[in-house]
Amino acid sequence: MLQFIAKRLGLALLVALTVSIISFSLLFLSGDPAAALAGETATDQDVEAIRKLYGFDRPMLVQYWDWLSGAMTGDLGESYYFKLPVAGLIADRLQITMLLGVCGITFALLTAVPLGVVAAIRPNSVIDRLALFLSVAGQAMPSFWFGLILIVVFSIKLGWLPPSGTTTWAHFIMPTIVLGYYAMPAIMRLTRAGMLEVLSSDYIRTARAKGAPEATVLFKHALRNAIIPVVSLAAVQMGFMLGGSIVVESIFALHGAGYLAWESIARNDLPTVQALILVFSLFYIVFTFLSDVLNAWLDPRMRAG
Amino acid sequence: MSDPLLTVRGLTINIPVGGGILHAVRGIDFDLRRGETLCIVGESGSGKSLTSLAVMGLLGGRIDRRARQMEFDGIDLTGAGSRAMRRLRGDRMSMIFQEPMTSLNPAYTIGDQLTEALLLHRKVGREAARARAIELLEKVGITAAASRLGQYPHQLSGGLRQRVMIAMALMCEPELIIADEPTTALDVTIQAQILRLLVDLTREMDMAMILITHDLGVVARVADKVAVMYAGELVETGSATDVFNAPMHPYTRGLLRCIPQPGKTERGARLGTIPGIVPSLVGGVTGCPFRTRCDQAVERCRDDIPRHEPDPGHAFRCVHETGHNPAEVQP
Amino acid sequence: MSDAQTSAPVLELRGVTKTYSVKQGLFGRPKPLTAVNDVSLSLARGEVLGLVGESGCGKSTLAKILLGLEAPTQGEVLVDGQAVLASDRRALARRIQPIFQDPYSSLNPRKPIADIVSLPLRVHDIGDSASRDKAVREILDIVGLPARVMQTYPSQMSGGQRQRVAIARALIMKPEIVICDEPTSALDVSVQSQILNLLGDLRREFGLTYLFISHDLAVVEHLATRVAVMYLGRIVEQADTAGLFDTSRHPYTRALLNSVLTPDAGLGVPDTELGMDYPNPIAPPPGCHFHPRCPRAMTHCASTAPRPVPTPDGHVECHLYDTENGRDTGPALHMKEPA
Amino acid sequence: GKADDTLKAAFTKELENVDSYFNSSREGVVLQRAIWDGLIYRDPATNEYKGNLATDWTWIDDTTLELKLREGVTFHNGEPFNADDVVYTVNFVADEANGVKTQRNVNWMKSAEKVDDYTVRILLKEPFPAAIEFLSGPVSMYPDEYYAEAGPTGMGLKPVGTGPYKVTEVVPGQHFVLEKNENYHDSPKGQPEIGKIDIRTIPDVNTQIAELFNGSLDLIWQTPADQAEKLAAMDQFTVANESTMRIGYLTLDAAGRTGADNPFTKLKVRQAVAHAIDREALVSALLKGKSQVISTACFPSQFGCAQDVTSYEYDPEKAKALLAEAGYPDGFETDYYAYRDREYAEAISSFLNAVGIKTNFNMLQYSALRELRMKEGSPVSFQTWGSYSINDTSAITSQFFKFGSLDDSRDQEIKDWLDVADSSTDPAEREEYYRKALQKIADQAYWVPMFSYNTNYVFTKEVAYTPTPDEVLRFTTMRWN
Amino acid sequence: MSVATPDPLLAEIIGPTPGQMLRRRVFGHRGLLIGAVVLALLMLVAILAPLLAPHDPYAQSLLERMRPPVFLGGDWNHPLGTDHLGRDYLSRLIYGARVSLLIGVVAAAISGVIGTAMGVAAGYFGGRVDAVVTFLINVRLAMPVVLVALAVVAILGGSLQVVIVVLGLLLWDRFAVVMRSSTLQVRGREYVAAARAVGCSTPRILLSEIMPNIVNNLIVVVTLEMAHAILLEAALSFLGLGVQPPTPSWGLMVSEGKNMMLFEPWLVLIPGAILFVLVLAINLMGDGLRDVTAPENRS
Ligand SMILES: Nc1ncnc2c1ncn2[C@@H]1O[C@H](COP(=O)(O)OP(=O)(O)OP(=O)(O)O)[C@@H](O)[C@H]1O
Ligand SMILES: Nc1ncnc2c1ncn2[C@@H]1O[C@H](COP(=O)(O)OP(=O)(O)OP(=O)(O)O)[C@@H](O)[C@H]1O
Ligand SMILES: [Mg+2]
Ligand SMILES: [Mg+2]
Repeated sequence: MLQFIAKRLGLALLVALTVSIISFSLLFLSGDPAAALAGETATDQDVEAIRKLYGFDRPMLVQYWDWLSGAMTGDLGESYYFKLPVAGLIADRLQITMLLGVCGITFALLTAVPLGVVAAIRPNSVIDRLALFLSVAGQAMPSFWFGLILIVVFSIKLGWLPPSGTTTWAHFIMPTIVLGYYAMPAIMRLTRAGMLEVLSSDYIRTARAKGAPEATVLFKHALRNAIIPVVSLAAVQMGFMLGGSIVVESIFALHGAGYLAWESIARNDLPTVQALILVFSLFYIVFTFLSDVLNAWLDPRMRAG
Repeated sequence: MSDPLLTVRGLTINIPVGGGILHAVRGIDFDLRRGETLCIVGESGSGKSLTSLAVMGLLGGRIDRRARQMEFDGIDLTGAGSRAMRRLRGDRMSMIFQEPMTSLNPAYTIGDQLTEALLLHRKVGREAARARAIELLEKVGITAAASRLGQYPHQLSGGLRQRVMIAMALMCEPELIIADEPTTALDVTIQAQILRLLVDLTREMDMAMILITHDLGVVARVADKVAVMYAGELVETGSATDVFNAPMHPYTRGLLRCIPQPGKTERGARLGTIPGIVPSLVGGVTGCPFRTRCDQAVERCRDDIPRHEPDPGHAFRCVHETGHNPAEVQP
Repeated sequence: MSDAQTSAPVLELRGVTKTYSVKQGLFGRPKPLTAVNDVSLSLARGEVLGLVGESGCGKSTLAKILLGLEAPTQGEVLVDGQAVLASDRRALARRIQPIFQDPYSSLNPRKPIADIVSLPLRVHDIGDSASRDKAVREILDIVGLPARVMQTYPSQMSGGQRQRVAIARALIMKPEIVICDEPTSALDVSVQSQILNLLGDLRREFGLTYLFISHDLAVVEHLATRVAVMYLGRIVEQADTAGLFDTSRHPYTRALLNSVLTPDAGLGVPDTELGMDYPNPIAPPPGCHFHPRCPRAMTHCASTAPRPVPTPDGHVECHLYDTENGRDTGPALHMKEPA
Repeated sequence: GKADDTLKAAFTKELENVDSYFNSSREGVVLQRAIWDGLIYRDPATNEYKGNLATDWTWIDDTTLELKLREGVTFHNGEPFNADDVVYTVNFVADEANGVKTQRNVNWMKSAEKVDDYTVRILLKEPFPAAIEFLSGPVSMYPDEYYAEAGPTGMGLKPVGTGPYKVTEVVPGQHFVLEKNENYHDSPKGQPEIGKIDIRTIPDVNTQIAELFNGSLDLIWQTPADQAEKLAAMDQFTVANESTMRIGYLTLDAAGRTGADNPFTKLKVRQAVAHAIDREALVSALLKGKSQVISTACFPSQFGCAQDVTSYEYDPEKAKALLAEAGYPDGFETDYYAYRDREYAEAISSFLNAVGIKTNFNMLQYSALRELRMKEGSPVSFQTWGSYSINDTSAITSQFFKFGSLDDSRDQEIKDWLDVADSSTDPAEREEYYRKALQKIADQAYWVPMFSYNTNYVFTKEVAYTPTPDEVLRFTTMRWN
Repeated sequence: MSVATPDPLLAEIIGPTPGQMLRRRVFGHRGLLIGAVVLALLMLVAILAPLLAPHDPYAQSLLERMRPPVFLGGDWNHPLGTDHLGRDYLSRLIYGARVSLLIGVVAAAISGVIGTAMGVAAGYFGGRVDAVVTFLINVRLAMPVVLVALAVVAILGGSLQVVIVVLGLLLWDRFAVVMRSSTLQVRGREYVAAARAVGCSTPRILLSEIMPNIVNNLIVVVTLEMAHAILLEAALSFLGLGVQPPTPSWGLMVSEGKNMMLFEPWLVLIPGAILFVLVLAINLMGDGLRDVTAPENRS
């Protein structure tokens, strides 16, 4: 198990490194960072001075190395725009994004898993059809559109929920639903498929042959096995959700990391965008790493292997 | 002789499938007494597993099972609710499945799974259940039984798992044990060991056993009574000696000619064959299902087929009283 | 001496070893697994060599090496005295063809039977489409299938019919050697006998040479002229069929023979006298691989690997028959319980 | 709302740093005017200069300005205001190494000297006619001790000034809370009335409106014309509109920087472009409010912005004819760039398409477009310029026609005229030379000036406010109804 | 010449051909049929856009801005009214189908080619190739798609081509994953071994033995990724960094309509709803195809 963790960690680091290279080089292809930094009202001299000041005239490899070694020690550079350390900036904004992500995935799991289980127990029942409908609709629903409709209905027409901001829990309800609904269909389908497969497996027949009550069969024998892949998927979805929170944050004016990313792209705030891509990737990497470890722990076959 | 432990009369199983109704099992009868071993033999798809699952009450909800009579020790199984069936299963009758690799839950230890049935059906503590599990593991020939309890199924080889399955089936000292092809997935050497174990244990514990297999060799060595199944029907039943030494139904005879028998069949010579393929059981099925492949078939085979009982306990269903078409010259 | 050994071998294996490296778990360190261990065999024209052994002992791996689907780690395969690796694989394909175990997986479900059967001809650019069509009809007729199956798909056929198609495909290029890897183990007995008969007939008709892999000794006895018994990658005994079944030497061969259940009512289930645990092929027991299960194991069996000892009609690898090396040098070990 | 004496307002853009020397956005100016004071103040209504932190100022010579400071003023943190603060602030911002974001605002100053505790001299690098304008605009006074310690970052997070409002909370870029400065000095800005200003950044206009409906905002601004119109039609809100100094224009590659054969090097083509666009329609249908059609390359109120130059009426037929004369009877295809106001840019492009100039429309980030224009130029692009709210033609025309990297015409004569106008201290001479330059720009159609922008201010009926034309929210002049 | 015993019963064919079975299942699958019909209709609309659209979707008329749709009192000249530049809304919707479908099809094609090549190579060759591909998949999955796509589009400028290529280059992961596992599965089948034993070359095996057996999975992924690409384009356009105006993209139309959403909700409702319907149809079809082809994989 330790060896598994070590190897898995090595792979995670390698992935992270590759992503860092890609994000760094990708954004360096963008327009003149000095001009971006100088802003709309700057003169040519301003731009030139800034180019020197920030070292944009050095070779790219040197800049990458600087950036990477900084990143290792938690120094992600200084935002061109805010003139503040990116790390602090992101840490601030991440709280909201993380909160949103946690709420979203919780919402998704709380709706998807029970629905999936019931749908698998009663295939073709009303609930199964409802679950299928919800998941098909969820996959097709453009989340920006869904969010806008929620605002119109619940904030404007009914006046129940605040349309933007983060001050109270009520502010998080609509964003959570929009974000969670994005992850729900996949989790629901996997739960349903996993349960269906497990329920038709030989060891479920064995459990029934022992005279185990249906609840024991379902929850002790079946769900335990069906849930293992769901854990991985939830981790993956959580990673995607954080990266995909841009849309939701921009609709509900949540000043989270996703919104910061969007604005930073528009402002050509390179250090922030680079750092955000890296941070979002790291989240994905960490989540999948944890889920793999959790999986290995949940699944005795992997625990021994 | 005592009353039969299990009586089955007119068991019929219908499964709705895409193209209609699959008449998978059609009106089969058999009895089983305590301590007796019944072997159901037949080709793949002939309905053996369905029959056993029907007895256990483990057919899925979609599948329609009916019987004129199906009693276990006086308990009417056709009318029993799911709760009553649950109380029987794992306690008074238990089952061993074909695939030892997949029949154990990968997520729980051997110990958990062994003790489950006992904890469910008997008022015993965990410790007592563990002790019983260890005792049974030793009985099925597993050494270091205590340490095995903490292991997971994937850590055991196929042979060992099948032994665990057997131990699991025996936890509550059932009166009836149903083994559905318990050795098909195993190597020949392991097969012999497992079969020996099963035979010894049933004898020792005075259990009745239904053993399902497609291997005539196994049947001959293990069975007290044999039931030959073809396309959902029992075409011939009788004691092992009767069926193997004096097979009456053309299908039974054909099967026996098909297998090479060291010492009996001439090496390299042509084996007997049964031509053709099994008929589809979807839709209306009448007459003898074997008639399309039978070398004794006559026009009457399309009608109802009578049952003959040349010896007490030895019965077969064929239009010909002897199993041979009298019109054909017999060798 | 059987006449098989008098004629020159069409196919020969010399010291063939195949080692896989297998990973355990997702990230375990790869470990070597010797699936086939220093095997030497030869097939004479027209003979049927039966290869028996437990699951996982390396039978299929050996077959794959013969077919050129796997390269041996060591040793060489000779066809007509020529090393195979040097020669063209396509040339090899014309002479050696396989029949696999699972008729449900050995036919491409997306292709009609005519395409499947004519594939070898098309790959080797033999004939034009008309002549190929004719060849397919002929070979289908030979294996007992009517021409009208040509346009059907495998999913429309029964197991027996499919296996006939597989045989037709193997034979359409008139190979000399057919490797049958458990060709009947997925079939019902009534179909099995049809296929066995067909294989026998074809052999007689076309003078084919078979390597016949099976774990069913009764079938092997019926069909094979010579038998090789495999255990954990090694051929532990090799003999003419008659000899083997009358006087088997290796304790493992005996156990195998003992486990054959013939349909004789009343005989009961025999005692194989074998320990039951199949050893882990990644960490095979030292010395004689079989010793932990052997009812006649001696102390040095656990330390010294036995050498092949020639017998009148083959060889055996067992200390019991090695007159020079360690016979009766120690007391018999007790039969081992599974670990 | 009025009930809790808190005005809730929204910013559209995330403000990078509250420190006014380190941001360059409107929002920054709004906060600057609330938190800090300049030495001088220009009355937005009369354009008259009044003393603020300085009570009096005199030119010692062309490059030396002496100012008398107001006494008894304290910063929000209790630090008293005196000459040291002015000297420190001026010397800090004038030093290029300190990286003040908009160098133009400060780089005309060389340094400052203390004469006594309440008298300072500001030394200029060279004569600079707009000095007083700048001192009453972007140059505000910081507390020397605090600023020395906190620096721009600290100032951005915890701003300290002398202004009518003090800052009680800053969440960078997102949220600012201001409170009335109870002992605000007797400034021409007037005394603040509203107790608390709560500003949130809400990027999306739509969300702002939703919040306005919801009662969680009292005031929004920079609201697009269409929404403002709809909101005006509802009776809960007041919609005020004021012009701004920003103008929109097309710049054409007359110098042939994108290629000597570029059609825009031909005068007739440029004139055709000018005739092709219905600027009246743009103003009346899209910009609305107090926007006006303009024909000169500057904002009309700016000093020197002559209005009587050649103007081109909307006449697509004439445009086509001109194109044909220039050798493009079937029109031509060209790249067309813009960086903001997508819908205006789109509307313009469709006018061009209508006369046969097929445009490949590219919307780029400001920096990307700027880089493109600096490096290789662009055939035609839609640009806007706000002149830093400086009421002088030098803030716009001289920026773009003196061979800078964004000069697409490169006309030596114009440059010479502008040089004279920019450095002269004689207003009449300046006016004359600006007129010459502007006349030639119009004749040559180097630019196609189109319209001035306007800003909408939307607030609830509880709020009373009259916006000013310089596009700055003045909290000090807001009252509860 | 027949070596085998004549056995007339062997001629009996048990089942219908795979084609017949497929047809039967397709016509028995309601979701698939609905999806296919709706998709076909939308495709038709896209193809016939010039005939169907009442106006030029790019033609502006500043005098006719923001006309209401007929159901809100507008006239039939502009059945769905006009947008903020006075362009006919219905015509833009109709042309929007072209943009969405084009993006879906081309992006899925690009990513399909990349992902399939990688997945099949990884599955078939295993070993180091597999390790590299798996690693690349991991890297790709770790990159936040929306963020990276936004950044790249922002850098390169958002034109239809750029958006398509960026999406195509970003969405290959599912293709690679699915194709890898299906290839792995098929590679182990005995008919592949048989083809190799016959002497088939590797390309031939890949093309004629492996591809036909994984192509149904491929089609399912194609539909999923088409839907994915269409939604992503809409999201990018919504965020202002996707397809650029005046191209009529539905995402862009939602984005443009958003500002007036509180006053004229139909500006947002209509393009969003039609986007939803398109993606729903594609997904229904994909799900249906999976249902319909899955049983065949098993046998
Ligand atoms: N749940 C089910 N749905 C549809 N058909 C079924 C189902 N279960 C069994 N069948 C069909 O019923 C027939 C009998 O099945 P059964 O499993 O009893 O055969 P068997 O004799 O046990 O065969 P085997 O030796 O292969 O296990 C087969 O044709 C099978 O395909
Ligand atoms: N590609 C491979 N990679 C790693 N190990 C393999 C591979 N192929 C086979 N093996 C291992 O080699 C050993 C021999 O396998 P092989 O398939 O030859 O056995 P077999 O005798 O044919 O068994 P069976 O009777 O089950 O077909 C087994 O332990 C198997 O796990
Ligand atoms: Mg069965
Ligand atoms: Mg094998």
